[in-house]
Amino acid sequence: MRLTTKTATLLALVALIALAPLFFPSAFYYRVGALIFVNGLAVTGIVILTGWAGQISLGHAGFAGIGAYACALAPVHLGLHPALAILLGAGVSAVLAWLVGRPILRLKGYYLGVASLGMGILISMVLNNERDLTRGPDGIDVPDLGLRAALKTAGLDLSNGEFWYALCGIVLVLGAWLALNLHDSPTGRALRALHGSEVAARTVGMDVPRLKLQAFVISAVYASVSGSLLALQNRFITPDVAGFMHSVEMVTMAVLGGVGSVAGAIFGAAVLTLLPQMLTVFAEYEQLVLGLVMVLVMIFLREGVVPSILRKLRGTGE
Amino acid sequence: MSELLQFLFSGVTVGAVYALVALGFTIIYNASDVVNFAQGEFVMLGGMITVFAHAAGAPLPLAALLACLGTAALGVAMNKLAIEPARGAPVVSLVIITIGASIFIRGAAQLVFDKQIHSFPAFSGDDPIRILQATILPQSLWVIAGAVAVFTGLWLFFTRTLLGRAVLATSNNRLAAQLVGINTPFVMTLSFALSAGIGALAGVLVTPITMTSYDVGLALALKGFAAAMLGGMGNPKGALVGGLVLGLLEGLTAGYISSQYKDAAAFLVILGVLFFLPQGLFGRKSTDRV
Amino acid sequence: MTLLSIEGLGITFGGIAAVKDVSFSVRPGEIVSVIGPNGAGKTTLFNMISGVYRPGSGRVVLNGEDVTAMSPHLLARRGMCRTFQNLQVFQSMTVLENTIAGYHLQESGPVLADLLHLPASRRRARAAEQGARELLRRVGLERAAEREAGSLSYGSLKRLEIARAMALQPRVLLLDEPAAGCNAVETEEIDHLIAEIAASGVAILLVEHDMKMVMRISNHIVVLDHGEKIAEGDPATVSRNPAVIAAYLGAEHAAG
Amino acid sequence: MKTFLTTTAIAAFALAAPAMAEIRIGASLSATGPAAFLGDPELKTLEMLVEDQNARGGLNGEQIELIAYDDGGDPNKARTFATRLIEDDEVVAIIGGTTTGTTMSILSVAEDAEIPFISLAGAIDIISPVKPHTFKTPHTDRMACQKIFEDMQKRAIGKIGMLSGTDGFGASMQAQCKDVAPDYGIEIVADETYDPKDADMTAQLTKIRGTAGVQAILNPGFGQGPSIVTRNYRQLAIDLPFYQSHGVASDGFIDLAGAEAAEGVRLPGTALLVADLLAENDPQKPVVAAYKAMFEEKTGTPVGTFGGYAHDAWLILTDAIGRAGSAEPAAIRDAIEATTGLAGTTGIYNMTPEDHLGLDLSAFRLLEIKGGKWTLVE
Repeated sequence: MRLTTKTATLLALVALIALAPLFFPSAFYYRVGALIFVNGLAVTGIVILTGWAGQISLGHAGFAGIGAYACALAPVHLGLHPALAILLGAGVSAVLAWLVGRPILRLKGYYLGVASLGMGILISMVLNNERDLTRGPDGIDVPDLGLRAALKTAGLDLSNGEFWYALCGIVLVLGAWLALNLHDSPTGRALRALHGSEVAARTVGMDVPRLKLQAFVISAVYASVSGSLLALQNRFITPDVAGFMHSVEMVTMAVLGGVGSVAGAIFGAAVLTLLPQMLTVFAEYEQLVLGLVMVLVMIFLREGVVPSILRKLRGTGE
Repeated sequence: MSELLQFLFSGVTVGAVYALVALGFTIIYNASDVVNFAQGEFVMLGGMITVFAHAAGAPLPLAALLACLGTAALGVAMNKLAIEPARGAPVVSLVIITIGASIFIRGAAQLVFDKQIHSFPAFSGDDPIRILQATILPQSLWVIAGAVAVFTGLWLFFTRTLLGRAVLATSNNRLAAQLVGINTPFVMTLSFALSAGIGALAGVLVTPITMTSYDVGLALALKGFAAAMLGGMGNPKGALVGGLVLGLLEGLTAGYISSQYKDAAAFLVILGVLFFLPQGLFGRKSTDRV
Repeated sequence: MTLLSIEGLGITFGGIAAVKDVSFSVRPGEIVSVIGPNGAGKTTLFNMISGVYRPGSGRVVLNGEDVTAMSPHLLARRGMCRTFQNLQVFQSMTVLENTIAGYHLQESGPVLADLLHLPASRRRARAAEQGARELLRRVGLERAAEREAGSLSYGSLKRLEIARAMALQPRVLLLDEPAAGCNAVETEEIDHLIAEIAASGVAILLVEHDMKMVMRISNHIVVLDHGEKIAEGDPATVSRNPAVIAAYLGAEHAAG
Repeated sequence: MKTFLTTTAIAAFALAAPAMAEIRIGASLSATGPAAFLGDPELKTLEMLVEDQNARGGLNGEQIELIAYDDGGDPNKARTFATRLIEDDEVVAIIGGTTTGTTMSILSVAEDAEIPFISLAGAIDIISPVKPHTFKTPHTDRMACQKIFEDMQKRAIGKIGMLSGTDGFGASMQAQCKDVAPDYGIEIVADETYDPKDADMTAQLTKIRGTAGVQAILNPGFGQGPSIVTRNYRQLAIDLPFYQSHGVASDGFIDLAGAEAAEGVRLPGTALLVADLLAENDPQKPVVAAYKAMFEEKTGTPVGTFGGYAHDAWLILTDAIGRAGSAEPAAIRDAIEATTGLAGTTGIYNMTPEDHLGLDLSAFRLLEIKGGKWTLVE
């Protein structure tokens, strides 16, 4: 039963990613797909932190910023291959999350929210202000990953759009697989348990601060890799990637789709990535409609789109 | 010495702006445990409605009154149309609703008004008041007075009036509040009206200093939220002190250390305070009952 | 031989002593009940012993080690576990998962192994699941294993909490009103369960309002009133103690 | 309302029928978000000019279709819209990138697809080094610094304090000014910043005033920040010469700062602000007057430098398409590069393969606010 939830989610994801290009009206949709996957990856991290462990963060874009700027800076300053820069960014994010998480995860609810917000703002401020290193708010070029050229010499010639669609899709499936593994593992169970009742979790021997910290670090790595992929794909990055709005966007995607489930969160990422593209027909009314959609979804599907609909499909018999 | 005084004046001016925004958060939070991220839009509306009513010929005081009442009505509408239908939803869903509402209001404002930056004349002119070689604008005094007045009003409301206690009771336990006969839907409506009205008043008072445009809400909400959390969410005293502390920190850091990292200093202090006082400076202490 | 000893434990809230200088001890296989009128400080005492509150004075000694104010998860490692008066189940998890959570100390391992779904992680999880299913059978919840815990009846949740606590294979089990809110049949089931656990050598400390149950299963009773221990002894002795009778009567008068 | 309808109609039309015998021109502008102050007039200008051009029979006998997206100032969105414009809408040229960040995001997409791209952002990095398909209309911020420092040199000012916004515009100009200051024998002795949303800058100004030797203050920034700085300047009664940047070159700045506080402020601006003061034989006079009249009639708001950038981008593009006699991207690109002596609102453009901006310092006019009005310093 639980096994099928995991395999069903993964199979559906793989099928969607593999088959969707058959229906693309133009090459532009590869770009949209790749963005959905990048956002989906970050949001999967939010599911682990917020959906399962019950801890909110309003500063996770900071980690995306670290991942992104690692790819911009490490190849230039450290001579690192961009692929290794992704790992470096993830490592730096993990260490930072571990250091910052220890004191701030003692806080609860909104207090944790404001503390993580402060952390995110500090990171984006450094990216904005340390011009000599980051080139400031106007942004910085990111080197080419080089993988596409390598594939070409190996006989696989993909367009830029196709390449990033495929790569981000693969990474998302990998990220979802890891997260779904975690869900039914001892650690995942413990995270969900401490969300349910912290005091009970402690009495059955769970080291609550350590577990929260693990969730925080793991989700930071997800955000960081997502930031790296965005930077490498865009070949250019600005400190906006670490901004408050990006953090809020991550949480909104997760909650809208259903923060408790990986499938829901990825769906939320897809909706909020697609929506602005579809709403362009509304021109000046775009913001209005976007806000309206968010409010209506939360009123009528309050647990998020996917869990609410699943519950309705199963019926309320229980 | 005169420099220090000027930095303090600068800090108090900014701090009073933050305090006014922070105070707006307290009522809705107290009634529903929801931090209303659309609070900044209320502030924006206060300024923008006043600007456009004034431009349309209304005298400034009337325009300001219209702005406060109009925004309060909008707050009520927001509660009726967006918050009340979602009653019982998880708090995080409610917070997303307030974020959605703020995007909606901002989107509407850019259509109804425009995307330009606006201001209106200061209430008592622009001639600075000189104190020991430092200066402060009369409008800053208006903002400070406004913050203190709203604080006093809220403090009296929550401690001295039956209605204010009903608001607190509703937040503590909605069901119990209903059982003892508190009309909780009315309390929620009132909370939104008051919060929105206070937000709009903040907008009216600060616009001659900060100017306004359809998108000023977010930045103000962010600082106001931080100030409220620093002081302890839900406590008017916390909002006032939190706002002033935040402003003074920014002013003094800009003056003595680095203007580039003044916001960083403010957030570092918030992190430090929360490390020792996890509920903020004046927050209620909560213990898990098991 | 004493397994758990409480030595002069006390705590004050806002200047008022909620619990004052309480001492007693529990031996393996023994059922010790703490009784007293409402507000006597029983749950507060439990919260101090189980590390939820930090005591203002006194010591808690477990198996010869001073464990005063030790964090609950460390107490769990030392073999102490508890249930809660106002139910602390993991509502959105299934009944089975709730019970498996009790095996946390045995099943938890490196988080990386969990993420990668390594055989070691699966083996640990499978062992825990087998144990949990066995425990659910013992408490009679095996048929509800896949249901969301939030959908269970009150009595079932009480048993679920006990099953979860038993999963730790504790040496000391603290039960806070395990029969509260249960009907007669459920109470009797829980009654049997507790006796069975004690018979296996676990020391049990019990807070309970159901006097019949307390008198029936306890080896030793500690009576609290206004935070102080007013009597102690076997059920027969305690039930004849005039101070105890006065305390209960007084409480009933006050309540009536 | 009318603009909404036309945009909707155009956008809906674009979705329904993607291949029409029209010239399709794309735009990605920051009509909302932190740079809406710039992007909004830019979008309005383009919509107005397209309508006007089509009313006059279009270009080379073909109607023009403008497909404009609002990137909200988000570089990531801008890149997505650029991809959409090229892959989905199949435009022949792109105007836009209100900010340097969004421009740099669009730039690589346009270059890859070999679509001519005219940016409306300031940073010098956009066109230096030259990229084959990328052009821009605004002066670089470096030129603004040079224009200001030239004037300071004339007034024998050697030591200045800077107070810059931390947004892209302010930060970039801050860096450029620090870079070129030594060329003019100017030393920056105080260097402070403010956040664009800050409410009070007296602390920074007090610090600058207290720095020994400061002879003038320069404030690069846009939006409400410079207005607040100007008011604070008066509040503190600082009597040093005060320079603003071209970021505030619009009538709105004088209104917001107040004529009294803005008195004596100098800044490098374009001919647009002093349309009435231009000499009759000034080659920019007709184009400036025409745009000013048209924009103000259409929108009811005063023209600003930024709408002018969009106007000039449009002018360069349509001029190039006209000369090329073709709407093929490669032909358009070549024609843009061959632009000579084209008078826009910002200056006279002379593009070359080495210069994809085509303006020199003479295009900047040093303005001073006197009695609530823009005046020419020269």
